Formats: sequence, C-alpha cells, structure tokens
Amino acid sequence: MALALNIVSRTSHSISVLEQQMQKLSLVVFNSKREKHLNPKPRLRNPTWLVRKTRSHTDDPITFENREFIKEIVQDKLVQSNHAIDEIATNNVIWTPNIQRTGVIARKIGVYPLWLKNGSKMQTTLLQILDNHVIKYYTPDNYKPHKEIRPKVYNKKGCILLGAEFGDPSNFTKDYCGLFKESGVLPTKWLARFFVSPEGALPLGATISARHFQVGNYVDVRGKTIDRGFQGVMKRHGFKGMPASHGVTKTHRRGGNIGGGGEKARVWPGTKMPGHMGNTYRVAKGLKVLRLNTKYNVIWVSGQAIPGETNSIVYVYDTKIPTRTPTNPLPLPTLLQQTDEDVPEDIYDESIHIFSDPTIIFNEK
Amino acid sequence: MNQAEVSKLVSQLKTTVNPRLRKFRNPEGPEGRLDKLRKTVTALIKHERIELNYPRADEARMYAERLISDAIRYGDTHKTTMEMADYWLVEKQLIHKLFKVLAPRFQNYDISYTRLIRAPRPYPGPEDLKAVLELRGNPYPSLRPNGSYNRNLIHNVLLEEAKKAYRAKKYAEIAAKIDAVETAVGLNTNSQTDVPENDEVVAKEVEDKSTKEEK
Amino acid sequence: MTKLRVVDNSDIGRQAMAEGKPPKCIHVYNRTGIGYIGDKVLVAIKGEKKRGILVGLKQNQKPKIPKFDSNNIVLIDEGGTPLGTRIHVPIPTILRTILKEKTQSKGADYTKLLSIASRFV
Amino acid sequence: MLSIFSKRPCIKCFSETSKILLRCSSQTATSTIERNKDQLKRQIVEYRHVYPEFLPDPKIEYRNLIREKLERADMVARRTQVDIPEFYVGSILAVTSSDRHNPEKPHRFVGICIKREYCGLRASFIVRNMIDHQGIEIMYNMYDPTIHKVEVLRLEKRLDDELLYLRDALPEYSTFDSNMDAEILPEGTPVPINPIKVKLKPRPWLERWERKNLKGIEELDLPERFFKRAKELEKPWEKYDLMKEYMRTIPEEEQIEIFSEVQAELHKLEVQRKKMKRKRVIVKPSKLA
Repeated sequence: MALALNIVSRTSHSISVLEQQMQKLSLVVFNSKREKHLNPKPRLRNPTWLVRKTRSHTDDPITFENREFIKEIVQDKLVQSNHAIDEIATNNVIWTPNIQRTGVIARKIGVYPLWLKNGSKMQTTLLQILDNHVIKYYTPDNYKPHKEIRPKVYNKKGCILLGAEFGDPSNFTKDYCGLFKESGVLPTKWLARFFVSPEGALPLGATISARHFQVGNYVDVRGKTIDRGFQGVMKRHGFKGMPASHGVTKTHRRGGNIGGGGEKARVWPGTKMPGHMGNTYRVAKGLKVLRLNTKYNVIWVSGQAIPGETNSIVYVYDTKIPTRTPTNPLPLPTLLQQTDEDVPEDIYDESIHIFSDPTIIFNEK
Repeated sequence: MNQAEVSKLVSQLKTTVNPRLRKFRNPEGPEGRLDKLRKTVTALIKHERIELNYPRADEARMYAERLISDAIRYGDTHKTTMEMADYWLVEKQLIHKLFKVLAPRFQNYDISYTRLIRAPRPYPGPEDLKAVLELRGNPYPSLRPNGSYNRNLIHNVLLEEAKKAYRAKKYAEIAAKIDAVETAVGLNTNSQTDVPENDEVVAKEVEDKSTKEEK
Repeated sequence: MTKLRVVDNSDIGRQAMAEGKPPKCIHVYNRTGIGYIGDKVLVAIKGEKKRGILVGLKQNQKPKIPKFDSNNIVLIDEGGTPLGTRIHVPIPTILRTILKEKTQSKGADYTKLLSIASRFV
Repeated sequence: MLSIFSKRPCIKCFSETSKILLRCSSQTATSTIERNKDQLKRQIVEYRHVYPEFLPDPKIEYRNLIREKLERADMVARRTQVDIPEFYVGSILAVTSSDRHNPEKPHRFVGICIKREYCGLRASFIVRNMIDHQGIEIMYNMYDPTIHKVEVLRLEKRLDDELLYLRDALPEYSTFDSNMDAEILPEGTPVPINPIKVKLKPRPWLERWERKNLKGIEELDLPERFFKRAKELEKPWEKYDLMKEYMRTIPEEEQIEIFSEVQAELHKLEVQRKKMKRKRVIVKPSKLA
C-alpha cells in the first residue's frame, strides 16, 4: 500500500517536475527572439459590432400578401422598440468634469445664420439628433479595444454602442441583426460607440434626445469629410500654383520642387503632394450650442465648417477641450424626460437674438 | 444657396432625379450631348421600347419625362412647349403623337410615364451596362417574368403558414386583453386585475420561449 | 499702385485731381499690404509723398457697410490732422469705430477726420 | 418674358376664394370645389414672385425638409416684427436700420434695388444711389434684426433681373432724391414695368455687358469684333436643356406645399400692412389742411 502510494507520489512528483521543465522549455521557446513572430498576436482586432451589414440583394419572388406580412411584423417590432424603455433609473451621481457622458448620433441638416443680440451675424450648423437607442454597454473591464492601451490608465472608461434610425431588417445580414438581440430594438442603419464613465452608463434600449445637450455648452462634432477624389496640390493643400503666362509652360497648377538630392536623395515623409482628398474622419472641436429645438430634436452649433455634406451622419459629444468644459453639472447619464413637464419648443442661448423679438436698437454707452 | 428661378413653373417629375447630369463628352461639347439625347428621346417616343446603354437610358428618361409632363401641363397651344417639342423630336410627325396620343394617355397617371429596366449584357462582349427604356402603356408584351406561380414557391408557402400562426397568436392576445378589461370593469377594481394579467403575460412568454427551444 | 481719389478740399489734393493726375498708393500701413476701410496709406501725389486714410472702397463689403464707386482717401499729416477742412462725399459710419480704435493704439489722433466730414452713410 | 408674370396676387380676391372654398366644403358640389381649389392653387403659386426667398435652394444636395421648415418659421417670426413689403429689382427702397457705429439715430438709405439674391434667412438685396456725385451701394440682409423699416417708394420692375450695369451707366440713372415721397399704386394694379433704356459710359467697364444679352441698355457703341466674340460665346442650346431648367426651379407641387404652410401668417401680415397704409393716407390730408 505504502509502496503504491510512494510510486504514485513519485510519479506525480516526476510529472510535476516534467511539467515545470516543459514550461521552462516553452517559455524559452516563447521568449526566443527568432521564433517570436511565428505566431504573433493580432495587432488589430475589429470591434465586435463591425460585421458585414447589408445582405446581398436576391430577387426572391415573394407574393404581395407575404410582403405585407413581413412589413407588419417589422411594424410590430418597431412599436415595441419605441416603447422599449421609458424610464432611466438615476443613480444620483452628480456630474463632475472627470465623468464622461455618452455622445449621440446626429445628422447634419444644413447651415443658416443666426443674429446675436449685439447685431452681428453668426453662421450656425443645424444638427438633428436622431432616435438614438442604446444597443450594448461594455463595462471598463469588458471592453477590449482593438489596440492595447498603454499600461497607465487613470480614468478607465466603458463603452456604449448606440444605434440610430431604424432600417428594414430584411436588408441586413443575420450577423448584423444579431447585435440587436440583447437590447430588443429593431436593427438600425447607423451604429456608433462612445466611451463613457461607469456612472454615465445607460440601460439597454434607452433613448437619448436633443436635451442631452444644454444651450451655452460646447460640443465636439466628428464626421466624414466630403470625398473630393484625387486632387492636385492647389486644391488639396492650398498651394499657390505658378503663373499663367510669362513663359511658364505646363506647370500652372503643379507643386514645384519636393526636396533636394545630395545626401537625402529621397522624398521626406509627409511631403505635401497630390492625392486623395476627403473621405476621412475629422473632428470640429469646441462648438457652442446656441439653440435647441425640442420638437424636431435639432441643435444649432456655431460654425459652418463641420465635416461632411448636408444630410450626412455626424457624432456629437461633450467637448474635450479643457478650457471649455462646463462649470454647471450636466444631466447624468442623460436628461430624464418627464411627461408632465412643459418644455418650450425652442431654447436659446442668452447671446442669441430671437427672431420674434423686437428690432435691435443700440443705446449710447 | 441661390434663389430658385421663378419665371417658369414646372410639374414635379415622378421619377428620381439624379443630383448631377452626365456629361457625355464628345467633340461637339454640350451641344453634342443634347444632340445625342434627343436622338434617344425621339426613338423612345417613336418605338415606345428601346434597348440601349444604361447611362444614356437613365439620362434620356428624365428628358422624356419632362417633355411629356410639359405637354400635359401646357398643351399644344403653348409656344415654348411647342418649341421644345420641335427641338427634342427630330422626326416632326412625332410632335403630333406627343400631343395627341401620349398626353391624353398619361393625363391621369400618378406614376412615372416611362419604365427603365436593366437588361443582361451580351457575353462575351463589351462590359457596358444595358437597359431597356419603355413608355408605360405600350402595346408590347410585358418584360416582367410571369408571377402567377410564385405562390407555390417554398418560401412563400412557409411564409403563408407563418402568417397564419402569427395572426392566430395576435388575435388570441387581443382577445385576452379585452377579456381582462371586461373583468376589470365588472369588478371595478383596477389594482387587482393588473396582477393576473401580468402573470398571464409572463406565462405566455415562458411558453413561447419553450416552444422556440423545441423548434 | 492703385489710383485713388482725394475727397477733401486740401490744396494739393484738389490740384492733383483737377490736373487729372490722381494720387497713387505706394504703401499700405498694415501687415497684409491690402488696404481696408480706415487703413493708412502712403501715396505719391504731385511728386510728393503724403499719407492718407482710406474712407471708401470699391471692394465688396460686409452687410450694411457701403461700397463706393471709387477708392477715396483723405490726406493727413504725421499727427493725423487732415490737410483739408471739409470732406465733400459721404464717409462710412464704421470709420468712427475704426479710427477711434486706431487712435488708442497709436500716438496719432485720427478722429479729427470725422469732425470735418459733411455726411455719414 | 417678365410681362407675363407682372400680375400681383390680389389679396382681396384671395380671401374671397378662400371663403368660397370654405362655403363649398360644407356643401357637396365636388366640381365647384375642385375648380376653386385649382384657383386657390394658382393664387398660392403666385406668391413665388413676391416671396422668392421662401423657396429653398433647388440643388438636391443641399435640401433637407426639416431645416427648410425651421428656417421658414424663423423668417415668418421676423416678419411679424418688421414690415418687409413686396419689392423687385428696379424698385426704389428706403431702408432704415440701427447702426452700432452711430447709435444716436437710425440710418436711412434711399436707392434703387439692383440685385436680390440667396434664399432663406440669408436672403439679401443691394441698394444703390448717388450721394454728392459719389456712387454708393449698400447690401442688406433681409432678415437682419437691426433693420427697422423697409419702405417701397416706387414699386416697379425693370427689363432685366439684375441691374448691376448701373455701375457703368451715366450717373443720372442711379441718382435718387433721399427725401423722395412714396408713390402709392392703386390697389389691384399689376406691377408696372419701367421700359427705360440706360446709357452706359464708354469702356472700360466692370464687366463685358455686350455678352450678357441685356434688354435695359441702349445700343452699345463698340467695334464689330466685340459683338462677334459675344456671338461666339453664346450658348443657344442651353434653353433647350429641360433638365437644367428643372434643376434651377422648385416644382409647382412643392411650391404649393411650402406656401400653404406660411400663407396664413403672410396673409395676416399683408392685411395688417394694408390697414396701416390706409391710416397713413387718411392722416396726410389733415396735415395739409
């Protein structure tokens, strides 16, 4: 008996030793420089929601009645997802500048001027906040970004996935529709993720309105610039070009010299040259919210150079410019809509002249 | 952001209008472009169905629609419309057809006057997209496939069954709700009726889930 | 070398305009080198170098600011005092603000120009 | 071409038709209702001459129905505060506005309207006059809240849609007395078209007017080569481009939708203006007596 035990223990011991040695070996193998890259970690991992979105169109001859039936189901689902969540529980946390709230998906619907109370004109861009629904929430531990974050992270943030504007589910792939299963909302046309502090997290299916933002505060707007295709240096980088006459031949819109030879003998990285212009994401930072329309969920922000053409999708969030963070606490996680509350249709910043106000008269100082 | 022109009034086209017009580059310049298009428009009015390259068909379609809509709107007594018809229809006998045949035909149409269908391209051959452009109400047989047997296709049969099941469930739910309300009215106690209703709903959901799993 | 029009009644200006030899701008006293309303310019007039203030321009203006059919100047001396005693065309009211601002920043007093204007527009 | 559209939408008959429409809706005479509806539609569409800036930019890329709706609401809100009357290029206006640089009194500028451009809240017009033999132009934003009053001293049209050639014309064509009295047109008359032909100064000009196909200028005294070149650059085929024409206009159906949305408000403002005018007319003789 004892012998048997001994053998067992010995064998187990030997196994553990073997394991250790194997581990060492494997460690050695893993650490060896030569074979480090044999099976490297994926450097870039797509987010989980980045799946193929639209289904390839098939010309299925579906009868009229059946098509109506499919529409009916979609309509029923739409009603359900519009009433998904009416109440958002407040956790009674008061907003501080460290807490990051969620952003929203909006549509740029045009530019028109507003006048200030001092009589000067100001160009403003109108952003329509779409019917944003919370699709997913990743807690700070749960969220795995596609790139390794640097080791020191002071302010760990979670991530919220928002969807806006319901689409026809039969146009989307099964994978894409699967993203919406958890939240119970109908598949949406647009998806966007926003980093949020855990205090700013929202329940799944919750909606966000234009009153998420407040008049007088500043926002950043991220959008895709207008695609201008392959452009020369004059349009792309604002070069001056060369004279039209005085013996200039065939170099009227060219960039000219791009650098010397000699020891360098190459083109420096970053040299401004012709190439594709536009169709990249840009952020317009620190835009003031001047006016709100609660009926159509539209906000007016200062400036007319917001990336993207009219009717394009943009992402709006609280500004990250430290000098323009608001001093008064913001509604956290978003503004709770009270049904009995009497909300004015238009909310103006104090500097804006309201069109239905009497004509401006200047007084002598 | 310029002002819209107000000197002329036009009817809205019933087709989608491209945001930009195609150039159709040619040695005669923009004049040549219109020349090309008016040949196509004339052919369309004449033959009522033509097969051609897609871009030209798409472009010519808009012009043909405009011409017909003006003919309906202003009639043959309007000078500018007559000038337009004279320019756009190379064969002059077609002007009569436009005002006497097509305008009455499309008088009460709520949809577009023309139809644009993508056609298969010859293989092997040039890779240009092909299309068929036709006037609605033409005497030729339809280009659409015969849909009378679609009902018997498998996905339609399945959908038919699904529809029956869905409707039955829906009506049952509505009936249950009405019953609940009636009992509530009968008892005159709102607070008590809420509880069993909720229970029912929960029970139904559970049932649904279990049936789904079985499937 | 823009040809300008002297709109005050200073001797040199009147003579130059009467002879059909209007002054030419040879320098603009700002960083861009493009003259706007209220900018000080150096002009060549009758073989002399004189300073003037632009009081009306041909270029397109912002709303409510008048655009003139000619480029008008009023001749001034080193201290900002106009050489003439009257301006015989209207001058824009925005000059009141611009010249006041310029006076504060520099030593010369340009606001004397406003007092000899016959009409504002 | 302008002469076809010189008729103003008469407010009186407009209100009558609406009344008729109301009356008919209670009865069941479908044919008369339809006829009246057609008439009403035609009346509404006539608004496009008086309020061209209410029509949006026809470029498809710039259009958004919600933005346009909000913009129109703002325009109507501003119009309730300031009376912007009907005027055209060629009308003589007096614009009174408060000036930040001269706060003592509001500034009044009289002149001829030589251009109207842009739509929506950006709508603007240029007023030109000669003061002390100096040509002066001021551009105003129509919905600028510093504008107190826009008076139409003489309501008329010219032969062209833009009168920018007045810059190169003899000074008497753009000289107007700043103390001019308003000329009142009898109610219901169409807007008169002034057939005056302007004489231009000799070249150099700001633009090549001989290429612009202008109707309101006298025969130009130029060498033959100028006209030859102008002939070369003409684009006679462009008037046949039906789609280009379509893309420059807003279709009738949309115009009806747009104007029927703001019509009630605009009509109220028009009636108010009429009342004010009548009052002023009554006041005048008492002063004289």
